[in-house]
Amino acid sequence: MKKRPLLKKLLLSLLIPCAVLLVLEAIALGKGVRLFANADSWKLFFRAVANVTLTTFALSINLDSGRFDFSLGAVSMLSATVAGTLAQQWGIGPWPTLAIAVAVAALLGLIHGGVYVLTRIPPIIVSLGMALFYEGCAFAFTGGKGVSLVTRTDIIGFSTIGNYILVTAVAVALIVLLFDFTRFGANYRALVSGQKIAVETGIHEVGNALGCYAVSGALMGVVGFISLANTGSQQMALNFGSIGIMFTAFLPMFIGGWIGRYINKRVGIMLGAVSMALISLAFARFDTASSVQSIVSALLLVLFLIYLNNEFAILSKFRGKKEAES
Amino acid sequence: MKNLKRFLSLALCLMLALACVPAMADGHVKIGVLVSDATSSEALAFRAYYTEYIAKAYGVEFIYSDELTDAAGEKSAIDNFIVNNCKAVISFSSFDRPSQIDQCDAAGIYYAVATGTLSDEQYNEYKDYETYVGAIGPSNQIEFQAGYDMAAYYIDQGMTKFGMFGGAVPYYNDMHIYRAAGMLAAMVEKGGEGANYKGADNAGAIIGQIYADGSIEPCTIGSLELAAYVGGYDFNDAWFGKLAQMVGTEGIQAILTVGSGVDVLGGFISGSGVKLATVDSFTPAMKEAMDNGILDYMAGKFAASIGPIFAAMLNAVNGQPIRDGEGNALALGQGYWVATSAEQFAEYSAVDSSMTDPAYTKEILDQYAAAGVSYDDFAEFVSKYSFDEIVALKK
Amino acid sequence: MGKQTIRERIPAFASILGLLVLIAAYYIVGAIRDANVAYGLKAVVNQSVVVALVATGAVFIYTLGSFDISLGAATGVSALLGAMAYNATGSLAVMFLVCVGVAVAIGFINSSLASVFNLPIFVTTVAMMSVLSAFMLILIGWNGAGDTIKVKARDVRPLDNIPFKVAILAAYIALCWFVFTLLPTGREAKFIGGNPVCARLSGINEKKLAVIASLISAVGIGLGAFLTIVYAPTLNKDTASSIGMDVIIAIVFGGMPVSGGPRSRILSAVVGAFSMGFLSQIMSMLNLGSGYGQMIKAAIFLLVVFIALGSQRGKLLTR
Amino acid sequence: MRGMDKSFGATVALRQVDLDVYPGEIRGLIGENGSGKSTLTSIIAGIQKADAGEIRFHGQPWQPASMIDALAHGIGMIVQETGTIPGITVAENLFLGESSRFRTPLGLVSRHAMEREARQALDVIHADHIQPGMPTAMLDLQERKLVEVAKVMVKKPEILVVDETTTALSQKGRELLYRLMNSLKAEGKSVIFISHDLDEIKQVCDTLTVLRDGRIITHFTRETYDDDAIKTSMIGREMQGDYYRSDSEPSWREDVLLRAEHLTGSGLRDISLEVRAGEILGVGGLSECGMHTLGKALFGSAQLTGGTVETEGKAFSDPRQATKLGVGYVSKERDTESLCQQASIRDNIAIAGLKHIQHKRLILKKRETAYVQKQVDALSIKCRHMEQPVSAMSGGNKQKVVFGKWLGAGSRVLILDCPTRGVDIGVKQSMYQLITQMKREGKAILIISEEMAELIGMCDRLLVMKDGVVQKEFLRGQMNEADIIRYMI
Repeated sequence: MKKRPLLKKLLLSLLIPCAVLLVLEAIALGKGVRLFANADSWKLFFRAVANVTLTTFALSINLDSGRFDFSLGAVSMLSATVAGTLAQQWGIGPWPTLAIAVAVAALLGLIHGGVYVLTRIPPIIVSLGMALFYEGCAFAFTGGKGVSLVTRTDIIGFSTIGNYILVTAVAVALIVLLFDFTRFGANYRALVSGQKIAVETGIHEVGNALGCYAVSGALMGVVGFISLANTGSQQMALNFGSIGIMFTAFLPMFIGGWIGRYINKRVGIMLGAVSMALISLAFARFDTASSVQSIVSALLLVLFLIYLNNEFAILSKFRGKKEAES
Repeated sequence: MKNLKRFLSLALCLMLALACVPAMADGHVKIGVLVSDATSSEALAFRAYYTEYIAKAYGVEFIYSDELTDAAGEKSAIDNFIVNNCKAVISFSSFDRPSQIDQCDAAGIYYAVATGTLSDEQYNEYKDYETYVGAIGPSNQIEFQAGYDMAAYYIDQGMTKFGMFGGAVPYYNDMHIYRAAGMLAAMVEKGGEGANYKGADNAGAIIGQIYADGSIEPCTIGSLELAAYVGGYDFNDAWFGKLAQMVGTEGIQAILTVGSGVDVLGGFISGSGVKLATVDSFTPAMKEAMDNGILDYMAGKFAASIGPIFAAMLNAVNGQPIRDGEGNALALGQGYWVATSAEQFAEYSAVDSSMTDPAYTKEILDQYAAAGVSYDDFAEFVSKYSFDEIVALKK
Repeated sequence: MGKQTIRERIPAFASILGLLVLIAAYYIVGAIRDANVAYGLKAVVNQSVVVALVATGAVFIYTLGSFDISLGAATGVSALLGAMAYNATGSLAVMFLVCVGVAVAIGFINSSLASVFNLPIFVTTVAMMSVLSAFMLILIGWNGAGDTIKVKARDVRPLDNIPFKVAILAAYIALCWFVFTLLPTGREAKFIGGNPVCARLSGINEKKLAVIASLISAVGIGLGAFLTIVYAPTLNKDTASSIGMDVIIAIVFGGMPVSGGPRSRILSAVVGAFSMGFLSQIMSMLNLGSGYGQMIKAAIFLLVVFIALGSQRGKLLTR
Repeated sequence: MRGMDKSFGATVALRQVDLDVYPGEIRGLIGENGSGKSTLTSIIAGIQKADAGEIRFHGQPWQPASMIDALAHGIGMIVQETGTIPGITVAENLFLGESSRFRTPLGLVSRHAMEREARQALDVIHADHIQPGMPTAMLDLQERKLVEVAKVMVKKPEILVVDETTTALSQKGRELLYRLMNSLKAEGKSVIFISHDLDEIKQVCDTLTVLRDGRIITHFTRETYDDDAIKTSMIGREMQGDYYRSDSEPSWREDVLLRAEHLTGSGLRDISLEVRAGEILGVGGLSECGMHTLGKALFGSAQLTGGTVETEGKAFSDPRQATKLGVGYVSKERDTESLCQQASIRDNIAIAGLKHIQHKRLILKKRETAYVQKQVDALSIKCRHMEQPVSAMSGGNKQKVVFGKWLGAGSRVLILDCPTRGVDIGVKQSMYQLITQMKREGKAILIISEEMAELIGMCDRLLVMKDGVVQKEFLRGQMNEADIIRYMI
């Protein structure tokens, strides 16, 4: 890593979100639509930032350790289901409900981690099994009805820009603290790139893995609650209907990895999420059909990956040209 | 030989699990149920009526399919019913009805459609199949009418600016397209002189236009305005954003939905003052939404509306099928209960949610699940589906 | 030089034993529930054959240590275009060729994207999956006949019989087995899955193999698409959508490591697909609710994998 | 240490081992691969646990829970493989597993305090140029090894275990390590030193313990050191024949089999060379001089900006073409680059020679078995059957499998990067004989090695590299260690 001046680092990290914003604003101008037209647009933007940031954290925590997790969506669904049902029965407000969702989701993550640690089945397969299992649980728990809290104005009232910012900020802060400034985090980072050495040195891998699953689960609990509070309802899904949410996290994860070269990787993920949120907002503002959305998102993912995996070649060509010119 | 031991233990586990399976080989009638929706409140209400009321009352067993997503799934599910020695299949799934009928006919088991109807062409082909019991449910015309009524209800109140949620319209779903077309047709009809939707000014043209576009475009229809439209079930940030935007549209008065209105829009409607109308069922969640003013208008199929088709099926299984004078199978329409006030809703849902005294009880059904019931008697029975008629019937 | 002991060979048969246990359970549940078990066997073949075809081809991709989640969507697109081609020409041969051709084209795009630009195959296929699913909807729109694309059932009915399907499956498995065992391709693929660096330094052309693997797997997808039409000639936007996940589960059920490498086997896919077929028959006979049914299915899945993978408990957690 | 037993599955690694280490002693441990040296020391250092037996340390029973635990109580080990983690900083590696020491009152880990202490630790071993805040991945292998040394030394261990660490170190690094070991000795502390290099071990150690097949065979003291006796006790029989080549004149045939011109990039600067049939060309230098990259470059697998490689007039630029043209490459990283660990001996040997096995394009099991069997026999690879996965084999046997892969494929040019790294003496000798044999058969052989004796003993010609440039060429008979080292540094 070359030492770069702080300002340059900052500019490079903001490059992607700013570029996305500029391009989208240009398109908006062309279409005669304003990207941030009203409070609803801002709300959509910050909700998307919160959702995507947390989901990407949840995915990357385990993926960085080579543990693929298909169960994220199922965890979010089941925790929101349990928390929502209890909120309905006990009449509790949004914050206690959020706390329950997080606690339940952390527990679900822990169980997932426990099954993995006990059976030693490859994590990707465990996660498939757990995704099915949790979908089944949520269905059985509500008899398939899901949760409807549309009349609970207090819980729906949680969906404000302020709360979204608060939740995102707290989550980013906690995650940065946990993974960069604690013993758990130090051990985690050691395990990520040097599993064998770390274990031989005496780092407790099983404990760390369980911790990761619990944290990842807890994040999905927040995501589940945000979506519950947003629509006031939680729909059920069966037969892997819940795994789609994972795919939204790939692009921000790669963008986060790229930005992470210049600043803290976890902040990078958040900036990646900001870029994605802008795109989501644009889709909504431009009233883009969902098949077009899928294709555009997929193309962006592929294009970014092409750049990432051929950066050396692309940059050296670019530089070579420059040198030739000068 | 650790692996072998593990296998033995797995085998043992399976055996133990099987020991828990109640031996249900007492020769009762098994009926397979095809469902393409296992989670909507309507589907769950139907399922509860069959498995918790009818199954106990008549000593039959219902075997439900998984949530089907395509014709191949339907075929596999019917195969599974045949394996289970089901005597009959009741279908809530419509990816490929002709093939379902053919498959059941080949296996010699009875088949009935519980929601929707066959097209005329299909009916003509299958009406004289011995195993085809028939269809009872809202036809496309009734779906169209449900949409029409919903829109007309608000236009007649003087409202002019609407939003619309099209559900499965982008997936070319007939039921949702007809409902949406009904709404547009009401706007065209009541929008004053020369009102049209993208040039279409009659039912057929509107339906054709929606099929051609796979979508609906916001536009002015005469003096009325369709200010916003959202379709699909993407459940992603952009989609939720579009829904929120629609509710936030300046001056919008009512949002007409072809279904799932409360589930997808309830959170945004809350406190906005916009009226929400939907097609759903009489569940506690909907009742609460109605009580709290989130839901303003609901057309719903009552859970027991699938009682008559069961009665007809039972007759067929017992060797006394209901056929018309020419020996043709049933083809009967059945519409919705519409609630526009909390009181009305409370009344409906009290009857509808009861598992001891549902709209169609065993006593009522028994009158028609019997030998010698004529096609006309049965048709008259089914046609009296409105709430008041059923309450009268119960007395 | 000695021979392998029986103990050393057991892992290779664990999944077959798993299949046998499931078959036994099937007969027992069938007896208790008074089911038509003979018909059930036919149903298992009918329901498993498409997954078995696609999964057998996918073994090549998995052997390389990569992962394709767009298989279901690729099958769906192939089937839709195949059906449209039939409706345009009325020829089953054209339908067959279009199914296979479209699948091969998709496989070619997938693999060349991945190999020309050095992309990780998994993420490429994630992107491909969304594109293909969106494309299916667009095709249905183009076709303009409501929410389905239909081939007349009576036109394909002559082909809708077990001997024909089993013959196609057997022929394809034989082809895959041939390529996998008797040609260098299989050895090289296993080697890449085991250690890509070493494979490259042993003169193996990874990119060529990635393309070959995609193409062979594409043939399986094409055949799967063809049989999908034959089995249920009414296609919609979700046709074959579950196949992507079913294939992963089948391959794992069949005792193959998801990470590929030297322990990959062609027959894993068939064994796994049929295991799933029997399991789903058992579940349907037990007639549990959707929620509980799925929970038990998940538990059995994990249990079977746990047993089939044997006791490879290292000091480190598996990745 | 009394009655130590340890087995891995069916393999018995240690049987009834008794060993005493005294204060102020540098104890050498020597033995063939798989003799149990690493197992023994890893038990002492807390990496694994013994099945039976007892260790006493200062008279107390010694049962460390982990490496950190052992280190905290006075026994530290520098492991054979890389012992640092690339993805974290130097400071984090130094205090791996002990970050809680730097906890602030808020429960967070203070990076500042950690880096400050890391600085001190690095200063102790005079590694001034390494910054504690740097990501470890930015360091080269030698610097990483030094970080490990610092990690252990900062704890001031009573017993230091050094497991074949010196192979990764340059001369300068080695001297630094020797200095540290001697200062420990002077303080009355002990060192257990493992190495394959007999010369090194003789120079460094006061006493020497020989292990074979998990048993202690004998002990030597400095006074009784005798090469032949040590070698004999290690391999359990008399060494027969020559260790290196017997002739002392350079020789080769006329035809050039490998020619490289102006190779540039990835640290190489305009290197040209040719290897003739029947020639053994050596390339020596410090580990970072670019010679390992050169090996890869000659096989077409390095990222170059310029230059060409050709064999018998046919140019190639990637390993695939190279293999096709009969060039073979044995990597320095045997386990990660030369073998597929989970695959069987059969698969590993057959993979490069599939086209020789093919009969009418088909690979028939019978022909494959014969092909593999031929190599197994020719190289006397020790195994129960050829389906055995190579991961369970010893280093020397694994290397034979790699050789078998290329010999079977009929390679005429062999690029051998550290071919005897981590290989024990018995196997080493047979490999040298094999290489000599290949020379006689007219193959062109390029040996890249960090072991001077091996290069001098085997090569017809020797190129000495430094900073990516060939500094000097020596011919067989003119090579002497002092001269060579002068050009290396």
